[in-house]
Order: sequence, then C-alpha cells, then structure tokens
Amino acid sequence: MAENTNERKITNKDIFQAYNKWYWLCEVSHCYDRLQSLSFCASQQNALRKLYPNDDDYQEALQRHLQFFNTEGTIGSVIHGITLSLEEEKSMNPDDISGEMIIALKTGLMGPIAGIGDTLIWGTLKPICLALATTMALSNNLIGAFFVLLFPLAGYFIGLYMCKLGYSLGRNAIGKLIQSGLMNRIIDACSILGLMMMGALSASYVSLTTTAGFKLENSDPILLQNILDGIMPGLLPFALIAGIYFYMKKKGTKYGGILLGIIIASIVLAFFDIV
Amino acid sequence: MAENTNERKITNKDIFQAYNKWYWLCEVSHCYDRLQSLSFCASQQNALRKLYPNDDDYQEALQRHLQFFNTEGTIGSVIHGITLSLEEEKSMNPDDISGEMIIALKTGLMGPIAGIGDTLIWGTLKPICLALATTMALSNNLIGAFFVLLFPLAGYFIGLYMCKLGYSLGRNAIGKLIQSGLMNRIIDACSILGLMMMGALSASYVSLTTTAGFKLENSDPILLQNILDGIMPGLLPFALIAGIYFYMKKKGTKYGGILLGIIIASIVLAFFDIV
Amino acid sequence: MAENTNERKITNKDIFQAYNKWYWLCEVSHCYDRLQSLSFCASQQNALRKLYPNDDDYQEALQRHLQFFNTEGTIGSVIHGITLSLEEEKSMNPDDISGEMIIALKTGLMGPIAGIGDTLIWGTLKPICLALATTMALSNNLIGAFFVLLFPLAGYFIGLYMCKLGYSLGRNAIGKLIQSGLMNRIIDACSILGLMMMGALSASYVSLTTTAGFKLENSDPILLQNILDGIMPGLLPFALIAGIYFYMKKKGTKYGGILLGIIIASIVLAFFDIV
Amino acid sequence: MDTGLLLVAAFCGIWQFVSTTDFGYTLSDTLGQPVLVGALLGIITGQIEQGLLIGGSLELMYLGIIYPGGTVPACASSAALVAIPIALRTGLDAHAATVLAVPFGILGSVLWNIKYSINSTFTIRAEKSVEKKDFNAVTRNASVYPMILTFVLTAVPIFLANILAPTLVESMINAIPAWAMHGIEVAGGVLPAIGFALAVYTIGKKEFLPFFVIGYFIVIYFEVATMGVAIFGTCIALLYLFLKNKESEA
Amino acid sequence: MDTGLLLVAAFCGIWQFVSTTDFGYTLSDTLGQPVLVGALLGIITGQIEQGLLIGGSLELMYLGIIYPGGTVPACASSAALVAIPIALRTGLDAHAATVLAVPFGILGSVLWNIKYSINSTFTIRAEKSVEKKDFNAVTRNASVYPMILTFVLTAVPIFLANILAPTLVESMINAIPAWAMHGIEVAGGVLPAIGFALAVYTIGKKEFLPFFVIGYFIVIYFEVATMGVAIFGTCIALLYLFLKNKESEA
Amino acid sequence: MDTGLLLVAAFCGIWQFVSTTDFGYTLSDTLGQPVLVGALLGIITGQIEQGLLIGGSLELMYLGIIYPGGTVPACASSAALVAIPIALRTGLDAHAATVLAVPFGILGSVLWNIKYSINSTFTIRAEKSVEKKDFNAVTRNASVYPMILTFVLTAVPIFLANILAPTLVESMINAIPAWAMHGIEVAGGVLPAIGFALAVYTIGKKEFLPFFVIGYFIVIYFEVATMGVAIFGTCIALLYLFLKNKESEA
Ligand SMILES: OC[C@H]1O[C@H](O)[C@@H](O)[C@@H](O)[C@@H]1O
Ligand SMILES: OC[C@H]1O[C@H](O)[C@@H](O)[C@@H](O)[C@@H]1O
Ligand SMILES: OC[C@H]1O[C@H](O)[C@@H](O)[C@@H](O)[C@@H]1O
Repeated sequence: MAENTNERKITNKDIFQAYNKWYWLCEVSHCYDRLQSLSFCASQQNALRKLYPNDDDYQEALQRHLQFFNTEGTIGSVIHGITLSLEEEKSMNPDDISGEMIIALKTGLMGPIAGIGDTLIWGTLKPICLALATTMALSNNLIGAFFVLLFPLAGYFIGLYMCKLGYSLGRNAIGKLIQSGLMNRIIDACSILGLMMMGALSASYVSLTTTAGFKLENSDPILLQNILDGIMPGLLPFALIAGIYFYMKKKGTKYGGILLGIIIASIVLAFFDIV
Repeated sequence: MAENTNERKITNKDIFQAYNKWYWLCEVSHCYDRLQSLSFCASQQNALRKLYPNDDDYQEALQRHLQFFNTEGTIGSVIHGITLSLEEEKSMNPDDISGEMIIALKTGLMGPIAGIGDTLIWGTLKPICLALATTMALSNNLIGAFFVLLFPLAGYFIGLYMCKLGYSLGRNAIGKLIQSGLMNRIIDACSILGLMMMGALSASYVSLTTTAGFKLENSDPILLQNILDGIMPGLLPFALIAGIYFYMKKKGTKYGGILLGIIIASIVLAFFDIV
Repeated sequence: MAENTNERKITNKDIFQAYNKWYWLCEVSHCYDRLQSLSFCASQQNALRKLYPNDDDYQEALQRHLQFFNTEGTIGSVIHGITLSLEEEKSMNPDDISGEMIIALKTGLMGPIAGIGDTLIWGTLKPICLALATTMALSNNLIGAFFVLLFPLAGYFIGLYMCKLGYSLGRNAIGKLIQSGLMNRIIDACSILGLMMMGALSASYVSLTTTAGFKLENSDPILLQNILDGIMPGLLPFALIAGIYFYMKKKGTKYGGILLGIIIASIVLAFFDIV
Repeated sequence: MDTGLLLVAAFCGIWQFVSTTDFGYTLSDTLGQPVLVGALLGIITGQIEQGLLIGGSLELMYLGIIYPGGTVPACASSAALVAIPIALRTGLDAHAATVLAVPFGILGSVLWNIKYSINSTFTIRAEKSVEKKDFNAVTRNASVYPMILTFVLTAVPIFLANILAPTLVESMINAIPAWAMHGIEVAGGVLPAIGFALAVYTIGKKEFLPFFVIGYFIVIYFEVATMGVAIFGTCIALLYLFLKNKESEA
Repeated sequence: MDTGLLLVAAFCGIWQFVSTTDFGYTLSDTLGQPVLVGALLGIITGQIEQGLLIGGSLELMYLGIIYPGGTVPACASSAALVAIPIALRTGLDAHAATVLAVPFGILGSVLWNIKYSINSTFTIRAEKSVEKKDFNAVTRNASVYPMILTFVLTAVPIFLANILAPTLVESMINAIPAWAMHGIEVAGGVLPAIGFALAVYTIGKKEFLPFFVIGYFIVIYFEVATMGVAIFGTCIALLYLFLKNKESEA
Repeated sequence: MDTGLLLVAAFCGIWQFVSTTDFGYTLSDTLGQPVLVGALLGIITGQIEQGLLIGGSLELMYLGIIYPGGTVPACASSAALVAIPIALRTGLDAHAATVLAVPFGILGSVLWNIKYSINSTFTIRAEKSVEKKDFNAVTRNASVYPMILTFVLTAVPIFLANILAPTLVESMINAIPAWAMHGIEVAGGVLPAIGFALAVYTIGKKEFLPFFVIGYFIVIYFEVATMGVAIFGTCIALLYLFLKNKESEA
C-alpha cells in the first residue's frame, strides 16, 4: 500500500464522483436482462478515462464493465471502490491483473453483498424509518411524515463510506474476507436480523381476524376468534404468512397470482361472513 | 430401497394395522418388570405371521419381541416401523440380519426416544392442550373443556406418521442418525424446550405465599411476603421446586414421601400462621 | 492429596485465620505502587511462621509475599488458599517448589480473577443488594435500608469458601483450570452477566431528557423529546453512555475530567433551556 | 339412597375404568382429566357451571404430571371422579374440593402400582403360550385380561367411594379445624411442584437447567401465557438443533 | 373540469415520474412513499390532517416491501398518487382509500415490468456505441433516455388516472355491495403478508427461520415497537457474528 | 453552635473513618452507602422519613460505581455524610440534596488519592523491617498506621465540613440562580453514566458489548426490575459457560 501511494492516480475526488454517478443513476437504466450493468459502467467511466488514456484500453475497460452486474446499491458500492483500486493497479501493471480477474471478483461479490444489502438497507433500515414516520403522521404530526427522508440520507452516506472502504481495502483484503468465511458469517448475521425484523413487521402490519362463530342452545354465542386467541394471539396472520411462504417454496414467487388469490378469497370469505 | 419395492410383502395396510394395535393396547398390559413387551409383540403379530409362514420362524419372531421393551408410545412408534422393515428384510434374507441385531436396535433406540417423547408429547403437547381447555372451562365455556381431546387426536396422528416414517427410513437411516450425533442434538433440543415448558408451568401453577410478618413500634406492620416480592416475585415457589429437585438429586425420586412431607409441612405452617 | 494428609501442617484454623486477616485488612494499606502486597503478606504471616520455623526461611517467605499483588478480594481469596497449600508443600520439599513458581502463580491468577470478582461481586452482587435496599428505603421502610448489609455478609462467606477451595484444590487443579481454557470461559460468562447488569442499571439510574422544541405556525408545539421517544425510548441516556464509553476508549478513563465536563455542559444546556 | 347418587356413582366407576385401562395410548389418560370429568359430571347433574369450575381448578394440580417409565405420581382421574361428584352434591366450593381431592389422587396411584404388579402374570402367560405355539393368546393377554383386572381394581373402588364417601367426607370436613383446612389448601397449591420437579429431574441435563429458570421467570416477569413460552422455547430449541447441525457439518 | 383537479393531477404525474425514475438510489423510491405523498397532497389541497391519515394508513400496506433482483411486487407510489387525491377529493375515509389503492398498486407494478423490458434497448445501444468508440453515449443511455421513457410510461397514466378516475371511482364505489367492499378491506389488511413472505423467502436461510417466529411473537406477546425488535435483533446478530468469528479464530 | 450539630458532626466524622478505612473488605464501603447513612442519620436526628428519602435518592447516583484497580471515581460516603446532615438540618428536598452532594463526592475521591499515595510509606516500612527481621512490624504497618492516617485524612475534614458547611451552603444555595440549580440537578441524573461507562470499559470485551445493549433495552422496553435482568443474565452466562465447556470436551 505504502509504496504505491506516490503512484496513485485515482484521487479522492474521482472516488466521490464515481460514487455519485452510481448513487444517482444506479437503477435508472435497470433492465431485465442486464440489470445494473449500464449504470456500473457509467459510474466508472471518468476514472477509467483517466487510467487508460489509450482509446483501445479504455474501450476494453468499458466493455468489461458492461457485463452483467447486479447488487444492492448501498452496501454494494464497496465493489465500485474495489474495482477502482483494481483498475488503477491494472493500468500500472497490465500483466499482473487480467480483465477476467476483475470481472470474476465483481460477479463473485455481487451476489452475497446483494443479500446483505437487501436485508440491512431495504429490509431493516427502510421499514424502520418508514414506520417511524408513519407513526408520527398517523398522530397528525406533519413534520413526522418527512422523517422518511432519513432513509435516503443515511443510505447515501453509508454507500459513500462503503465505496471509500472498498477502494482502500483493495482486492487483497476482500479476498481474505471471503476465504476466511467471514462473508458467510456476515450474511448469516444479517439473515438473523432481517428475519426478526420481518417477523416484527408482520406482527405489526398484517391483520386478519375471523367473525365466524356458532351458537349452542342455552349458551352465549361462541366466537371462533376468541378460541383462536385463547390458543395464541396473532394465530391467523401467522398461519397466512406461513402458508404463503410454503406456497412460494413449492410453486415459486408468483406475486401476482398470490395477490389475486388473496383478494378473491377475501371477497368470498366476506360474502359468507367469515372474515 | 428402489430395488426392494417389488419384493415388498408389508403393505401400507399392515403398517396401519400394526400401528393401531400398538396405539390402542400399548399400555394396557404394562407391568413393572417387562413394561411394554407384550403390547409390542402383539402389535407386530399380524405382520410377522405374514412374513413367517413357517410356525417355528414365527414363534421365534414372537419370542424376540416379547423381550423387555419400553418407550414413549407416540414418537416411539418409529421403532415399530423400523422393526417391520427389518423383519421384512430378515424374512427375505435370514442370514443377513440376525434376531439379536433387531433386538439391539430396538433396545438401543427405546431409551433416547422415550426421553424425546416424554418431553415433547407428555411434557409439552399435553400440558398445552390441558391448559387451553382449563382456561376455557374456568371461564365457563363448556365446549372448551372438550378441547382436551386435541391431545389424543394429535397424539394418534403423530404416532401414525412416526410409524410410517420408521418403516420407510429403515435401519440404515436410523443407524446414520445415531452415529452422526444427530440423536443427541435432538435430545438436547427437546431438553431445552421441555425445561422451558416446565419452568413456565411451574410459574403458572405452583402457588405459595407466606403470611408471616412482624411489627416494630411506631411503624406499619412489615410483611415478609412484601420483602420477598421486593427481592423477586415468585421466589417462594421457585425455592420450593429447587428444593424438591435437589432433594431428588440426593435421595432419589420418592414421590410419596415428598408429597406427605409437603402436606404435613403445610398443615404445620398453617397452624403457626406462617402460610 | 491423600498421602499428604498425615503430613499436613496447615490446619483449618490456620486457613480461617489467614482468611480473616485478609478480609479485614485487605485494602487498609492499599497504596498506588504496591496495592495489596502488604495485606497479602500480613494475611499469610501466621501460617508462614508455622511452616518456616527457621528465621531465614521465614524472612524469605515474607519477602516473597511483599511483591506486587492486586486482585478482587472476595473471589481472589482463592489465591490465598492456593498459596497456603503451595507454601506448605515447599516447606516440606523445598527443592520441588521454588519461590519464583509461587510468585508466578500468584501474579498469573490475580489479573483474571480480579476481572471475575469485579464483575460478579462489585458489578452484580453489590448493586443488586443496594438497589433492593434503596427501593425499600424510598418506600419509607427503615428496615429495608439495612438490607445493604446483605452484601458484606455474602461477600464474607463467599470469600471464606473461595479460600478453603483454593487450599483444597492446590496448584494442580488451578493449573489445569487455566490450561483447559475454563478460566477464559468463566471470564467470558462473567462479562456477559456484568454487561447485562450494567445495561440494566444504566437504564434504571441514568436519566436525561431534553426540553427543546419548536413551534410551527398553526400547529401544536413540537417537542424534541417526543420525537426521540418515537424513535426509541431511553435514547438520550444511551447515547450519553455510549459517548462516554467511546471517549474513554480514545482518551483513557479520565473520570474527573469527564465529570467536570458533564457538570459544565449540564449547566450550560440548562441556561439555554435545552435540558 | 337416592337413584341420582347411584347413577353418578355408576358413571364414575365406569369412567374410572375407561380412563385407567390405558385403552388408547394418549386417549385413555386424557378422558380422566379433571377438566373433562368436571364438564361431564356437570352435564349429568345439570350443574355445568359448578362442574367446569371445580374440574378446572382441580386440573391445575394435575396438568403438569408426566409418567416416565410407568411412574404414576398421582392419579388425576381418581381424584376427579371422587372429589367432583361429592363437591357437586354437597355444594363444596372449588378450593375445598381441591383439598378433598388430594388424598384420593394419592390412593389412586396406589391402585396403579397394584395393577402394574399383577399385570406381570399376563406377560408371563403370553410367553408360555407362545412357547406352546398357542399364538392367539398373545393379543388376549395383551388386552382382555388386563382390562378385566383394571375394571375390578379401579371401577369398583371408585363406585364404592362415590356411594360411601359423601356422608363420611361431610362429617370429616366438618371435623377438620379451619387452620388445618387452610393448611391442606396451601398444600394443594404446592403439590404441583412435585410433578414439575420430577419432570425437570427426568428431562433435565445439568447444562440446560438455566432454561428452566428462564421459562419460570419469563412467566413471572412478563406474564406471558404458557403457549408463548412454548413458542419461544420451540424456536430456541430449533435454533440450537439447526446451528449445532450446521457446526457438525462444517 | 376545475383547475384544482388539474393542478393536483399535474403534481401527481410529475411526482410519479420523480419517484419511479430511480434517480437517486435510496431517494427516488422514498419520495413516492404514501406517507410522504399524503403529507404533500395534504399541504397542496389544504387538507393536512386527512392527507396524513390516509397516507399513513396506506403506508402500512407498503412499508415492508423489498425489491430483490428488480422484482416490484406492488408499486406504492402508483397506489398513493391515485388513491390519495381521489380520497381527499371525494371525502373517502382512510379504510376505503386503502381498498381503492390496491388495484392501482398492482397496475403500477405492471408499468415497472414494461419499463424494465424496454430499458434493455438502452443497454444494447450503449454497448454498440462503445464498440464504435462513441464513449459519451454510455452516460446518455444510462440517464436521459430511460428517464424520458419513465416519464412517458408513468407520469402520463397517473396524470390521466387522476383526471378520469374520480367520477369513475365514485360510481364504482357506489356500485360495489357492502360485503364486497368489506372483503376488499380485509384483503387490504392481508396483502402486506405477501411482501413479508417474499422477504422471508428471499432472505431466509432455513436454519434461521425461527428468528422470524421470535420476531413475530415478541411483538404479539410483549407489544414491543418494531424499533425494539430491531435493537434486540441487531444485538443478537452481532453476538452471532462476534462469537462465530471468535470460534473460527481459535 | 448547638450540641445537636456537634453530635451529628462527630458521628459523621467517625462514620466517615469507619467507611473509608477499608477495615472489612466488603463491609467498610457498604457502611458508607448513602442509603444506610440516610437511615442512621434519620434515626439520630429523629427524621427517619426524610433520612430514608434523601439517602435513597442519593444512593441512586452511587450504586453502580465499581473500583477496579483502586480507582475511586467518586466517594459515596463523603457525599452522604456531608449532604444528608445539611439537608436534614436546612430542610432541603431530596433533589437539591443530591445536587449538593455532587461536589463533596468528588472532593472525597481526592482524599482517597492522597491516602493511596501516603500509604506507600507503610509498605516500604514493612519491607525494611522484614529485612531487619523485625517481623511483627508487618501487621502493624498493614493495619494500625494506615488506619490512623485515614482517621486524620477523612474524619477530620468531614467533621469540619459538617460544622462549617451549613451556613456556607445555605447562603451558597440562595446565591445560585434557578437555572444553574436545575443544571446541577440534571448533572445529578447524568453522573451515574460515568460509573456505568467506566464499568463497561473495564469489564467489557468488545464481542460481548451487545449484552450491555440488551440489558439496557430490556429495562427500557419491558420495564423489568434490575433483579430480573440479573436472573436472565445469570442464566445466559451459565448457558454460555456450560455449552462452551461441552464443546471443548467434544
Ligand atoms: O418413559 C417412557 C414411557 O414409560 C412408560 O411406558 C410410560 O410411563 C410411558 O408413558 C412413558 O412414555
Ligand atoms: O437484489 C439486489 C438488487 O437487485 C436489483 O438491482 C434491485 O431490485 C435492488 O433494489 C436490489 O437491491
Ligand atoms: O480490580 C481489582 C481490585 O483492585 C483494587 O484492589 C481494589 O479496587 C479492589 O476493589 C478491586 O477489586
């Protein structure tokens, strides 16, 4: 590291610029077959131009980064940092580092990091901020509604940090990180947090009760819901979510179909006065 | 497995029959020295007759299954399934499988499975169903009292499932299961659940408070119970259970003696107005 | 062990005496450069006299125990027990055990045991007893205030037990204990308990709220504290403690400075009507 | 003697047979649970509310008992099938009925001991028959004979207790001084402890004992229903299992 | 047609563009969240209280949705930017507005599918330009073109929906029988379940599923706020990470 | 000067000696705890209720302090033995008394520093005596001498403070503006934080820090008493120990 600093071509400003292009354009050109490849390429463009004054090298570099890419954009910007550091090294020692190596690293990291990011950023940070703002809004607090902006704000700076981190760590650190199994442990930890959050959110925001009941002679009417509550509160929503989950496990994640099914079922059950 | 199916002699009906004889007679002939050996033998009888048309073989098989046996009947019916599969195999390849092997497997499994079953079925499922029904009955809900029947119902079908599972897994799977240490981990897990349940049940259903207290001059009377509650609520029942537990650890599980001791102690303490 | 009992010179009374001298004098002569060395030496004196009738040996032994020493006195008295057993052995087989060995063992144990003791005795047992007494006192219960004495009482007997334990275990057991990693696991466990206790105590006894707020036109005044409570209750005290903790991590544990800083900050914030 | 008493006594005798014959592994025991007995006797005597109340109160004392290895610490059905009808007849309140039930529960467990002892003969008979190639005797010895034994052993005494006990019990209860009554009542609240301690002793590996304490104090401090603890306990148990499995794979 | 309606419709169209163009990774999506839309429309129409109430209620249905790999199960902003203005105009209550929003949320997700399909062309164009060494085309194709597409695809329909829908919706709502209305309302409470199940399906390793159950029942039994679960969840996750790291070092 | 004041001052001086001489490892410190001092002074002055209230309030500030390696962050007994008698005499309320106590607690910790510094001489003296084979000097230097030092160092100033302070304090308190008083009061609620942070810093391995957070928010969200956390904490600690032991055996 130390001996290279005098040769550094990528400045802090370059990193900042690359990150910003990424942050703002990341999903703008998202498409089904290539997802974020175009925005990844665009974000690296300025830095690559600087590293490869020769048009052919530059072209090759751009083509390299038009390959399939998709990850969660906030945590995932660590990959942009790493890529910058790799490209910088490649521009200085072209023979040491092959383009394939860079692609391999990118595609190797994007999957696990998408899992981490989707869990932490979108599955935890976002609903927390939204829930906060919603609670306030529902108690008629106008300012509260604008608390949703905490999420993009935090997201922006976390991403910036990750990008810088990626550049300063470089590929070695990341390689070690993956080898040591640390990555897997991080994913596991995120999985724990994410699942607890989804559980908590489910309990807070899914509501389903039944109005079914029957009446024996000489007795008060017996409500099924009361019996269910006696067994355990929150049983129906829980069973519903479990049902959907296992349906997805078996038949895949057909959101539309499940949605339609639920709406129809709701209306039918409402017709028979069961819900 | 696949190559044997064409040779299968035991039908699903046989398994169902064997399980039913077991479910209904399991403990009917329970005795102190042999426990469930007779009912185990009876449950296998029909299938064995089919497998061993020769009277001598049949006799030997019955004798084999009159050996000492005891387990928890619900989870334990997995052993019946395994035994059926073993006997079927033995009837086809008598030299491959010895009677001793079958006995060894049965006696090897019955202990750990008794532990699992007693914890899950009798220590968890039963009190949950009873507590549910009791809560309802105490709020004057007649139907509620009949919810106790959830327990035998669930028990019956869990046992049926275990029996079928045992037959289809056969001995290999079970052997691996034990070797891999999985069995121990399952027992540990059951132990965790069972202990938490016992703790929760103890807290809900053991009640003991003291009426002891004293009065200093110029002060309100001081109640010992208030002080104990200040230290931690539920202290006395907890101490009592811990006491009984450690007494059992030292002197063995003399239910009758402990019971008598508690009744006498209660009356004596009541006499001195301490409880 | 067994073969040595007939040669035992240290009696139970000696151990009791040594422990008492330790318990009562332990910190009396505490000083910055040597901490508990003098009291350690004093506590062993009588036993050493008995073991080393020869004045030169005795002198050497005393000098040995005037070396630097510091540990938590309650759990730490296990070291006194061990030392007694070692000195006894040395007095019988002077060549087997060197003075350095005894010193090494003492200094090796004193650190980890201080950690255990500070956590269990001072960080857990003491605040629990004090909190108990305080709660009672605050509800005007005079007797309650004297419940603080539970702490010294328990402390005295725990220490006595540890001292006896140390003597009977001797150095071998302790050696094994450390080698096996058990010591580390015990420290870890204590750390868990201690940290949870500190968390609970912090939540109970640190209080900080802000009175800051602002008013928009046509709306009720918005209080910052309400917003913070919406995010999470107890946020300010938590942030404060975290702040102090990280400050200490960076700049060391300057109690006085932090204290002054807090008082000044409080007064300044009060002046601006923020707290 | 009125027919009402006779009828109830007959029902109780038969029901005691049903619930101690063990015909139906998880079923038989359940049929004799006090809460169900209370409901049934309530229906029979037309005192549903009282029946549910007394049955339910009694249940609390017995719902935690497990029978590892054929130990029957106390017989819930004996207690229920004597104490509940008496209470319904004499108008005893639920508390006193619980007290009354205690000795019958213990006496009932003695009957189990006798049954388990005599049952040995049937296993031996079955063994001998197999030796003589009389194969059909197996099922007979495993079913009919022990059931007849159970009938004689349990139905008869409960029937008699139902007929004889009421007057006896009434005078007994009158004779017991209030403080002793209170003492027995206290014992009633304490007795379930034995069952739980026994279960812990049976299930409990030393290293998992803290889970008992956790379960206990979750209920104490958070007032969570038993089902809640069952849910969290299941989750923790599964996590333990899954994570240990994962470790052992690695 | 009054100018108020036109103004609101114009705002909604533009705002839909802002919040579906994805300009600003975490920002764009947030701007379209119902709670914020409710506040903004509240300010614009001078019905702040109603806006907050309806926006907040609607938010509950969408706040748990995540979009792994570009799947958009339902579009919160489409739902908000049609249902909220209609509700504010016609005086629908929050519940009915939620019901009303459901179909628009689904239709909105169809727009996303179209956008993601057409966007392919821009990536291909960029690729071809690079081949021809027209390097500047990359950024253009990554920004301006897809944004124009999004504008046409999303702003226009939302604008039109805002103008055409009110009368349509009003007569529709009057036509729906009460029980069906109630059914859709029930569906509204149930729909978030899909989002959560999907998230669990995506995140969830089998061996950690019990944590979902724990999270669920902590809220059910202890009525802890989501933030509380986030705190405890973070602690548990960190402990898992730290202790596993420690183990792997040893 | 009235005799009451003298008497109380004498008691406070002596008691300060008793609780800072460290005679009795766990005892000495305990005797100086504000809650006990409050009770004792309450009895002496006949103002039990006030004494308990002020002592208890003061205790909250000091009960979490630990002294690893001889660091005394604040001296509880100095605070108690000056602030409580003054408050009892001048009728200060508990809050103000807590404020008043703060500086004395800090000044008290300075006395400890002095004591620990001077104590060195006794260890050196003992060492020299042993060299000269004057063996009895060890115990003398370990007990009598440092105790005399403590008496002079601590009893005297507390005695004087008790005599001189009341008038001084009264005029001081009158001089402090209300906002500053409030500021000091706020500081009183915040100061325990230092003790806890210090303890965490001392005890806390990085990888276990989440347990601090768990302990904190259990109390915040579930309003469990400290003892409850102690119970659950002990269970978790034991489970950690047992399971790790089990692992290391395998
Ligand atoms: O303990 C195993 C098993 O032993 C006996 O057979 C009976 O008490 C069963 O209820 C129990 O499950
Ligand atoms: O799943 C990874 C990633 O996939 C797509 O690019 C988008 O849906 C992102 O929001 C998501 O984070
Ligand atoms: O930290 C170990 C130990 O150090 C000093 O001797 C004193 O502060 C003790 O109270 C403490 O236990």
